[in-house]
Amino acid sequence: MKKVVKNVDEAIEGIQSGMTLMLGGFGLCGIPEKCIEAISKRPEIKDLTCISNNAGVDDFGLGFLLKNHQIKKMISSYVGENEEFERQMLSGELEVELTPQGSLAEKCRAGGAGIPAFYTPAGYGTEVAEGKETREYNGKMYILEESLVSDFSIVKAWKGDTKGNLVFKATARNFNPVMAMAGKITIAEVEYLVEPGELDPNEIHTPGIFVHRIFEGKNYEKRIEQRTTSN
Amino acid sequence: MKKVVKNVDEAIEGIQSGMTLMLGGFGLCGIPEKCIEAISKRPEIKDLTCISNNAGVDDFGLGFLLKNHQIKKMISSYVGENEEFERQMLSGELEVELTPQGSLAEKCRAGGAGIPAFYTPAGYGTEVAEGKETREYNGKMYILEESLVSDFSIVKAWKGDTKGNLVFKATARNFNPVMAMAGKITIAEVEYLVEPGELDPNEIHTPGIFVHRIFEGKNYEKRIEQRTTSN
Amino acid sequence: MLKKEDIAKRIAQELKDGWYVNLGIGIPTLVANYIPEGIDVTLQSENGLLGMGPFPTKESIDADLINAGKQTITTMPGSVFFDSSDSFAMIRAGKVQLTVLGAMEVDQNGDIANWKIPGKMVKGMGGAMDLVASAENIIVAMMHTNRAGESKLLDKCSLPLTGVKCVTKIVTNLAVLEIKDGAFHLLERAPGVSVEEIKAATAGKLIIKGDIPNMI
Amino acid sequence: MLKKEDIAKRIAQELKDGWYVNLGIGIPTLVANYIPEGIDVTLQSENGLLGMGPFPTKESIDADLINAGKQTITTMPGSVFFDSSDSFAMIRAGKVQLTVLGAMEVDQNGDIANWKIPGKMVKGMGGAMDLVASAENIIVAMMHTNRAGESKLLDKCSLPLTGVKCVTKIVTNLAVLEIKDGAFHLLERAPGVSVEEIKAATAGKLIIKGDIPNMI
Repeated sequence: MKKVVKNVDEAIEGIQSGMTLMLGGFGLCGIPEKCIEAISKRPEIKDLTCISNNAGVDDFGLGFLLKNHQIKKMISSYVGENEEFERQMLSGELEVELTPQGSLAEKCRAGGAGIPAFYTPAGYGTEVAEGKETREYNGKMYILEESLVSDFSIVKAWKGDTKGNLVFKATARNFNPVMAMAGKITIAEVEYLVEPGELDPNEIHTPGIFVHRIFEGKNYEKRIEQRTTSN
Repeated sequence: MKKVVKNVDEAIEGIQSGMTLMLGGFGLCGIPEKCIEAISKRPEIKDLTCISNNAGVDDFGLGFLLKNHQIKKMISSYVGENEEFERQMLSGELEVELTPQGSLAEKCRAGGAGIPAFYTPAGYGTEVAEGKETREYNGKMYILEESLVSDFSIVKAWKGDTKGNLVFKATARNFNPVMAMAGKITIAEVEYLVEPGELDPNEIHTPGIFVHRIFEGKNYEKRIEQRTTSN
Repeated sequence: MLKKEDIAKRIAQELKDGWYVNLGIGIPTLVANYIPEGIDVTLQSENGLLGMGPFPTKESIDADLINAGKQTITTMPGSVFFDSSDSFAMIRAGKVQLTVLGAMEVDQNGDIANWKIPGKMVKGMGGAMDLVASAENIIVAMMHTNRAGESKLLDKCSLPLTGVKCVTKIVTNLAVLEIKDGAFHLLERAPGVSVEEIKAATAGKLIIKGDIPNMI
Repeated sequence: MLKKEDIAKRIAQELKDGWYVNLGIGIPTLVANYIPEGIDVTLQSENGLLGMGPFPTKESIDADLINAGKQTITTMPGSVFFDSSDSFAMIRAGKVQLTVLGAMEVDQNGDIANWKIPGKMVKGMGGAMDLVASAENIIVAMMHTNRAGESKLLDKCSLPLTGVKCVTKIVTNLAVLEIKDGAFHLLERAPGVSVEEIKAATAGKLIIKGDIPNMI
C-alpha cells in the first residue's frame, strides 16, 4: 500500500465540485500552498466548501480559489485580510459560517476522533449559539457543537515519512494535525519526505494512520503577512 | 514562580483524605511510582478516589494503596491483575466504576480541555450506558459521557524542564498527558529534570502550563508485568 | 479441529495490504505470526503504538515499551507513539480497518460479551467496548464451546454485553461463520469437522447453504 | 489622557508572577513591553505557542514562527509549540490566568462586542469567543469613546456579542474601571482627567465612591 504520490496533481486526484475540503494553516503560516495552487489550476472544480481558519490573502493561499469563484462556502474563524473575500461575502456570492477558533479546532479534532458532538462554553449568549442546544454544567453555560469531517483534508508538514507520519515546525503546526485526523482522505504535502525509521517515534505529531497520500513539495514560498522585526 | 519541588514529600503536600487523584500509567508502565510510594507511607491519607486505567499489582503501584485501604473508589478500565483488588471489590470494601478505556482517556482529556461532556459510541447498549443519555448521529447510536477532573493529577515523564514541560518515552506516555491536563494541581515526577531551552519546543508532549510541581525521581524500578522475549 | 495457532493462521488470511489492525489478547495476538507474504499490515496497540514489532531479545528489553497485553515488545521502522486519547481517537474514527478479539459469548445479532461474569469475575472491559463500537470489521477468535462443553454461539448473549450488533465474522476451532440478518452463516468447516458437529455446537440460529468447504 | 502605550503600561501592573497570559491584537500586544521586573509571565499565543518572545532581527525571521496577529516573532527558553486544539484546551480549561483584549463595546454586565458590525464589517471572532468564555480574568484595553466621540461603555451592547458577563476590568485612555453588580466602578483616573470627564464619556451605569485616585 503506497501512500507516496509522485506529484501534486496525483495528490489532488478525486477532488470534485461540491466537496468539502479542510485546509490547514493559520493566516498564511503552514498552509498547503502546493495543493491550493494545483486546485486553482483546475477551475472546473467548483462549489467547494472550504474549512480553514482563514481565507488567505488576495493573491496567495485560498485567495486563488476565491478569485476563481471555486468556493461556495467558507467555514472559518477570521477572514479579515482579503478584499475579494469581503466583496463576495457582502454581495452574497459567498456563504460564510464563522466559528470560534477553539470550537473550529475542536470540531475538527472531534470529527477525527469519532466524537459526533461536544459541549463548549465558546459563543454562549452570542449569535454563534443560535439554534444550538445549551446546557448548564457546574453553574456555567455551554453550547452543543457538532463535529466536522471532510471529503479531503489537505495539510502541510515540515517532515513526513513514506508511512504518512508527520512532524510540523513551530507555529506552522496550528490546524494541520486536527484537520489531518478529520479527512475521509488526507493529503499531506511536506518539505522533507524521508524513509520509515528516520523520524523518532516519540516525536511524531500526526500518526501515519491519518494520512492517505503524501508528497514532497519544492520551493515553498511561505509568504509572511506581518514582517515585524526588532531592528 | 517555582514549579520545582525538592523531593517527593514536598510534591505530594496537600493531598488529603477524600480527594480525587488521577494517576498516569498503563499496567505498571509509566506509573508515578515515587509519588505512589510516598502516599502509601502516609496511611492517614484515606478515602481516596483514584482514577487510573489499572490498579497496579499486589506488591507494586496502586497495590500499595489498596493494601493500606487508602482507596475508597477506583475509576478504571481494567483491573485484572490484582488479587487484593478483586477481594476488596467482591466484598464491597472497594467501590469500582469500570469505564471503557477510550472513554476514560477522553473523559480526562475533556476535563483538561474545558469540555464538560461529549458523545461516544463506546458502551452503547451495555451496562456502561445505563442512566446515560443516548442520541443518534448519522444512523449510529452514541452515549453522552461527562468529563473528569482531579484534585491532584500525578504523572510520570521521561524528561521535564523547570517550566513543567514534559516529554514521555515510548508507551510509557499512555494516560499521562491527558491526566496532566485534568488536574487542579498536577504533579510530574521525571527521570531527567533539565533547564528551560534544553527540550526542543517542537517535541514537547505536555506543555508546562498544565504542570504545577515537578521533581526528578531517583532509581526507577519500572517493574515489568509480562517479560516476553524472542530468545 | 483447529488449534489456537490454526485459528490465528486462518484469520491472517483475512488481512489486506495497507490495513491497520488491532489484535486483542490471547489467540488474536498470534495472528501477527501468520501475516501473509507481500501483505503490509500495521499493528495498532491501544496503549499507544502504531507499528508493533515482535518480542525483544533479552538484551534489548525495555520496560517502557509494552503492548496492550502488558508484554514487552519492539517497534517496526516507521512506528509512532501517542497518548491514550489519540489512540482511541483513531479507533473511534474508524481508521483501524480490522479488530480481532476473543469472546465469552457471541450471538446471532452480532452482540458480544467478554468482560464480566456477574458475581464471579470482573476484570473490566479495557479497550474492548471502544473497539467493538467503532470498527467496521470485527472478527472474533474463540473456541466454539466453553470448558463445560456449552456453545458460545448463542441466540442471545446471557452475560453483560461488550457491544451490540458489531461482530461480523467468527473463527473458532470448528468453523468460520459470518453474522448477518440475525443468524450465523456457516462459511467453512475445520478439517475433519462435520457440519453435524458444528450444528450440535451452535446454540444460535445457524444457516447452512449448499456444500460447506473445508477451511482455506 | 493616556496614550496607547500608557494603557498597556497600566495593564502590565496587573500581572502576577507565574501567570500565563494571552494578549490580543492591538493595545494588548503592547503589554508585553512593560512587564514589571521580577515578574515571570509566560505569553500564550493561541495559534500554538507558549513562551512568546520579542520580534526577531531581520536576519533571524522565520515564516513558520508567528503570533496570533500573524506577526513574525521569537520564542523564549522553555517555550513549547502545540496544535490549535491543544491551544484552546488550555484556554477553555482556565489554565490561562489573564486575557487582555480590545473591544468595540463593553456593557455594565460585562458583556463584550468586538467582532462584527452588521452590514459593514465582519472579520470574524477568531479566538476571542473562546477566550472570553473561558478566562476567569478578562481585562479590556480600549479607548473610552469611539471615533465619533460616542461612549464605548454602555448599559447594553448594541453590536453582536462576543461573550456575556465576562469582562472584569477595563483600562481606557481615561480611567480604570471594574465591572461588578451590573455597573462600572471607577477605580482610577488617568492623569489630568477629571471625574466629570469620565462621567460624560460613560454611557452605562457608573459608580463613583469617595475620592478617585490618579492611575498608579
